[in-house]
Amino acid sequence: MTRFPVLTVVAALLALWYIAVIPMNAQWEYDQANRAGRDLPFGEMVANTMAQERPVLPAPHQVVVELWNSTVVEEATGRRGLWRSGSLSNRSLIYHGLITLSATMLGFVIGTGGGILLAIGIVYNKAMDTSVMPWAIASQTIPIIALAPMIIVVLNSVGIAGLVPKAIIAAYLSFFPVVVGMVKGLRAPDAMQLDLMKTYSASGNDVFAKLRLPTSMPYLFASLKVGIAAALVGTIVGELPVQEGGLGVRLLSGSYYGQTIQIWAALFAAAILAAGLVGIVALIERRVLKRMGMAQ
Amino acid sequence: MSDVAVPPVVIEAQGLNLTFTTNDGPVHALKDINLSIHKGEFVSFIGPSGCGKTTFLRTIADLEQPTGGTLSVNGMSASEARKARAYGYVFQAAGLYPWRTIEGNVRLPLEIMGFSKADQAERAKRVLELVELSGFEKKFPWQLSGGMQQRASIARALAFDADILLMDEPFGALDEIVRDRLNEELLKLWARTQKTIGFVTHSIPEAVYLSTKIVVMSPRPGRITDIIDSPLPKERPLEIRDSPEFIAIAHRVREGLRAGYEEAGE
Amino acid sequence: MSDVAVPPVVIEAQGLNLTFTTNDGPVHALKDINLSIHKGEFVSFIGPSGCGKTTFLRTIADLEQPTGGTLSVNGMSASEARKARAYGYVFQAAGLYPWRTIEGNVRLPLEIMGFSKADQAERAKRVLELVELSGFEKKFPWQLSGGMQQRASIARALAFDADILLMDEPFGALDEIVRDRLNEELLKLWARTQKTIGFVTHSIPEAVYLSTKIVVMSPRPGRITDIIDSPLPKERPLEIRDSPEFIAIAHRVREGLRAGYEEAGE
Amino acid sequence: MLVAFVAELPRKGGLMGLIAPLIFGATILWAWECVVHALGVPRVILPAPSSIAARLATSTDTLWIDLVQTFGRGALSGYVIGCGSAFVFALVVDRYRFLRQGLLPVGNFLAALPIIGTAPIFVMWFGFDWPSKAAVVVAMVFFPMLVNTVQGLTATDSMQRDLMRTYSASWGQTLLRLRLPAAMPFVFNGLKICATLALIGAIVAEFFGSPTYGMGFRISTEVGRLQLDMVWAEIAVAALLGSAFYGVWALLERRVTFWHPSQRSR
Amino acid sequence: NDEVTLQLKWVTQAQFAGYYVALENGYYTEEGLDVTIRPGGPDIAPVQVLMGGGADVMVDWMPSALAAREQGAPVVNIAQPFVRSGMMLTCLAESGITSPEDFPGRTLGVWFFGNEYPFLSWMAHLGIPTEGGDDGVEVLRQGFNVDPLLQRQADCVSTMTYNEYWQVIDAGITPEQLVTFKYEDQGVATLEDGLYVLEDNLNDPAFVDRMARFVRASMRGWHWAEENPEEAAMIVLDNDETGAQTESHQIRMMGEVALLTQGSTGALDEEAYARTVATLLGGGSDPVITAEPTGAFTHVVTDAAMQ
Ligand SMILES: Nc1ncnc2c1ncn2[C@@H]1O[C@H](COP(=O)(O)OP(=O)(O)OP(=O)(O)O)[C@@H](O)[C@H]1O
Ligand SMILES: Nc1ncnc2c1ncn2[C@@H]1O[C@H](COP(=O)(O)OP(=O)(O)OP(=O)(O)O)[C@@H](O)[C@H]1O
Ligand SMILES: Cc1ncc(C[n+]2csc(CCO)c2C)c(N)n1
Ligand SMILES: [Mg+2]
Ligand SMILES: [Mg+2]
Repeated sequence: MTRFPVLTVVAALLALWYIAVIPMNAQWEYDQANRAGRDLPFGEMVANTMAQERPVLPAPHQVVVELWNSTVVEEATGRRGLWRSGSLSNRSLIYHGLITLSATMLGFVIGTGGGILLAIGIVYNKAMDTSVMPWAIASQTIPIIALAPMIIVVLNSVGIAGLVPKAIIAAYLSFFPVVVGMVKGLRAPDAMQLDLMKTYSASGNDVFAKLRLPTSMPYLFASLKVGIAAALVGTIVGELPVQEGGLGVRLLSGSYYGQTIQIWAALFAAAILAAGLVGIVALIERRVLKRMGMAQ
Repeated sequence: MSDVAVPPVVIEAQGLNLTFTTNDGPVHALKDINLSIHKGEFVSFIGPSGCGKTTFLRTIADLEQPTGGTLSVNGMSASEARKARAYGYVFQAAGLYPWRTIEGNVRLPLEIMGFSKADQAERAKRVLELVELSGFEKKFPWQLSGGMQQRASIARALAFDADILLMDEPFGALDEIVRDRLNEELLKLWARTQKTIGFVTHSIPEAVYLSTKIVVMSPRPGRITDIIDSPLPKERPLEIRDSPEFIAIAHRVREGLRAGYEEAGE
Repeated sequence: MSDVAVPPVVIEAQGLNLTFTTNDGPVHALKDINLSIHKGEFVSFIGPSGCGKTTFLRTIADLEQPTGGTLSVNGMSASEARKARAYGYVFQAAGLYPWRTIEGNVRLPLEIMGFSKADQAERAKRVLELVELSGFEKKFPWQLSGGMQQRASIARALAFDADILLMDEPFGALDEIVRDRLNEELLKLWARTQKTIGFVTHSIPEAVYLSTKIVVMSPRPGRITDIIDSPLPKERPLEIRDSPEFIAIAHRVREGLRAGYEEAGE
Repeated sequence: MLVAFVAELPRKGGLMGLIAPLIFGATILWAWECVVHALGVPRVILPAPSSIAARLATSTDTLWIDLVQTFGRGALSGYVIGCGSAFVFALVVDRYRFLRQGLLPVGNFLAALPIIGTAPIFVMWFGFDWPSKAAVVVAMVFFPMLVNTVQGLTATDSMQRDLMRTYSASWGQTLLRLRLPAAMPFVFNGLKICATLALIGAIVAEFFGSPTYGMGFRISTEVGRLQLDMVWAEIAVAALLGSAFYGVWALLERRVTFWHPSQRSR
Repeated sequence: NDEVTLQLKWVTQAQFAGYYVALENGYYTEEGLDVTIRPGGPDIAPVQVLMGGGADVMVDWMPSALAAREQGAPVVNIAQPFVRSGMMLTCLAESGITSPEDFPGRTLGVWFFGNEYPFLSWMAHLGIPTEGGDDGVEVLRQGFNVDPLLQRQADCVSTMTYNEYWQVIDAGITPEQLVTFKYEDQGVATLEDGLYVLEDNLNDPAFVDRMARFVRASMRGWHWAEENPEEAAMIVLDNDETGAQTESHQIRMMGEVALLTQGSTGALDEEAYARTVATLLGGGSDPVITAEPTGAFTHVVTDAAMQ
């Protein structure tokens, strides 16, 4: 037990979840029994709450089954699955996950690049330092989900459609942590480290490449981890209004049709994707920092 | 002191003043400093905490701007001398870049100054040998003890053969035994290369053992209270510390220090 | 040495061993330490960096757990002694809490130990006077120089009158003059209060000047190479440092240190 | 972890620090106005700042009703509940190592969950009025706050903790006198991040069902009615409100964590 | 080939089957058109897309189109494939509601985003305030599903005959347990799903010609879809990028939609238009439109299409 804290906690959460399923879904069962004019024994009620088609709270195994069905099973046996049609099925979360992933990556790259450039501007330019940062913060207080449809309409009208509008929203959310982290990182060298460069009368480029950039690496990676998760959120927000596939669409279309299980499956798919992306960044971080001698 | 042909003046400060403006009002860190340092001299700065030793060294290296008086280095301004890469500076703490190996750290100034790859490797090897760090080239700073790090930072300052070596309490963090050994090494190096060295220390024996000139400073405002030209010979075995001349100089330094304290009224 | 009625043993280590397990394998920080410290003794620990001085002090204070041997303090285990609040500990760095004023920092242990408000104020005032920090009560740590911070941390350890005072290089950051003065103060305090003091230092003169017993240690593995009982009288003016006894003890300590080094083969 | 370092209002110096961003903002608004007029952008696509301002002035009643609903009821209550429970939970998690090891990775996983996806679920669970909005806000702010607080509670260095150990201070005393003060910079970081998230969360939740008022309701309804100036007026209010809410915490932070190096002038 | 972009009002579903059929069956190509169909979605305002130049023609409901026109977005109806309204209010029988007189004091779910106009007009006709209170109704902004009814957060919710109603049924509630009020039956029906373009474009004969071909092919698509509901539903499914629609639901939807389009030539019925306008104008103190619109529809396109 105590050897595997994470497993124990997960098991406890699952147990809680299962227990919560019963009261959350019970009302519906009693209503139905009422409407049918019959009694509902407790045992049957409990069993039923675990197997509703449109539960208020689906049981964990229902979500797992849905995840399995809408990935492996759909691709293997679906009419448009990989097996029969040779291409990924638009009913599978793999297909939608890939759409989301590609927009996320594009947005992440744009956001990170922009964030780094902005950070360099802030660190090297006094005017930018004093004027840009409050606006960067203010920008994050704008409810982007409210703007997303308009951004998409406007971009569509100038002929930009598909991946790019979503990626732009993703970039909008991911640039901020990168700016904050990089500004901190580029300012991380202490006075002595900077003075050392001065005694060498090193050029600005040397100071940047040999001092500021290396010191900013741990900060950069920490922000990349936040940034990539934010990019995923941005992509999903961007996908909600454009019904062209992606996990965001699955979230919402599940909601249109009251298919709670589908919402939960899409939600978990998104969380798994997020955790995977953050994990990959963490892996790269460990490698890079190790090579730089900054980890252990 | 030196009998024939006085070597040329390398560092010349006249009426040097430096006042920091802080929230709590101005701090007069250097007041009316007059000092000439000749080529090949080994000058120690000693004085209580906050008397301006570091500030003076930093001013020479153009890391601080004096607010009054003149300072010339090799006949130029400190800033020009810095741009001509005249200084090797060893900071109070080792200050190695943690993402570079020991060798990478020693190569840093060489890369910046545009030495060839081969030259870099050759010089790094030579100075690391000098500070007895051969075999640790590929280690990262945190894999070394504090004393080894400090030696690496000395190697870094030596690598590009600046004429003027400025060292701010380089041995402060070391224990007595290691310190003695590094003191001997430093003296040998100095004798061999004829560099001009400015050296800050808290330790009276260290100052006396190493220097041809000892500058005693006193705080609030930071100023020079005594300049002692050492009569000790260039060759200095460790045992010289028991000689009466040594003890006499040490005594004079201690008296100078104490006077500074009493005057400042702390 | 002491002729009549040997005071009781306060700290007793027998066959003490401590091994740290690290990624690179075990580090044998303390090996077979046997030592008795009597009530009212002033014991200095000296030895090269990494020889286990800090570790030993921390073990006494129950901040590290020995992996072998026995350690008793006042006849109890170290842990019981800690819970009985037997220790005042001064760390190598000042370690003041930056969100408390100097007075607040000194009051910290008093609050924890449940002293009354009036008692707290009175004690804080007294110990701050002792370390010459009157007038700085309301300042925050970062507004003081390193030396002042160190003194505040000493005041903090003195405030609650623990029987045993453990000090890990408390004067490392100070210059010689201030150090001399604090050494004198510490001796006076010790003479007045009859506390038992464990004191880590890098400085041979300091160790000899302060102690009734000097423990010389040597690294890899950390062990005791020499225990020197000092014949110096309890009254020690600063000039005692020029006396032949003093120089003789210093010599013995230095030889002990050097032997440790050579043996460790560095 | 991740979110910990986000959000650092620049330490602005006096008036200049306020004027520069204002000029910057004014420039952007001016450019926007020019573009809209020069290109003849249809009003239903992008209104000019002037017409947004006019709408702001004439629709204060509606804007106020929406603000009370979304910020006052949804965002604030969610913020208080979310941050408050996360803080308490952090204390519990911190108390038990097992929970810390088990819950934090799970927490990090859940924090990566795109919370907007939970909005339709919460609306289904908690109904249309503000409780479902508060629930979304709780879900959004809980993990950033938890992670920051837990990290903050471990932000003490080992020496500070050892000091408490030598006093044999209880868990509560250590928490109150050491770990909470030390955690404050992290706690405020969390509070600041959550301040920007709270309003956004409440607005997002209104997109999935709401009464017929509220900022999110207004925004999405007025887009359908092509009243884009009203939409932008709401967005402007949201941005101002969000920034002000953030600013309040930043100010408080400056007062509470005055001692932290990042809060002292740099 | 001439390019045409069509912006739908909502996501890909059988509600728009005619256009997808025309696309898949090559009717558009036969007319020399290269048609792109853009699905809509929540918070996508078709008028905005049209104004921004993102589409040439859109599907919209007449109330929101007329409201937009009054707002200065000059959209014009060029064809009207839907001749009947599919809108209704669906209530749980157990709530005790049997007629509109029972509404006061109840909570009703309504779609907003420009779709609230028919409801508001209806309530205005009934003289029921929509700000809550004892003699008014409590209005919820309902999301895109019927959960509020199933969770009993609302007594009634808005449904379309072809979509949401069946979601209620699928959720396990029988038709007997429901009471429905069709806008058609209440005499407040407004025209839904018409085709709209920007007024300026109609001055261009080439554009009118393009639209004529587009409407002709679309109506061909609609007629085919009415006759082959199952195949039409499959075509819709094939065009659904999201993969969220199910076969059975779309086939059923196609059947219901066919009831609404049946008999349409594509030309706007001026009587129905007048009725819609009257309904919208008669909104009491806060009518949807304040003045009789002029030039809000044209027959030029359908005339050209039907030659
Ligand atoms: N950047 C600065 N801004 C303001 N005051 C400064 C600054 N640097 C140094 N000072 C002040 O100038 C005085 C001299 O400082 P300096 O560092 O030169 O002393 P020092 O002799 O090197 O002391 P130490 O032996 O402690 O290193 C001190 O009072 C110090 O507080
Ligand atoms: N927590 C720890 N984990 C692993 N090794 C440790 C730990 N603490 C100390 N050591 C090792 O134990 C040995 C003794 O360390 P200690 O700090 O006691 O030395 P010291 O004599 O106080 O040295 P210094 O004079 O540098 O303070 C060293 O080799 C050190 O690297
Ligand atoms: C944002 C938004 N909300 C509601 C509707 C109303 N609506 C009109 S058609 C339709 C689909 C019917 O199956 C629905 C829900 C909309 N168009 N857009
Ligand atoms: Mg200094
Ligand atoms: Mg130590």
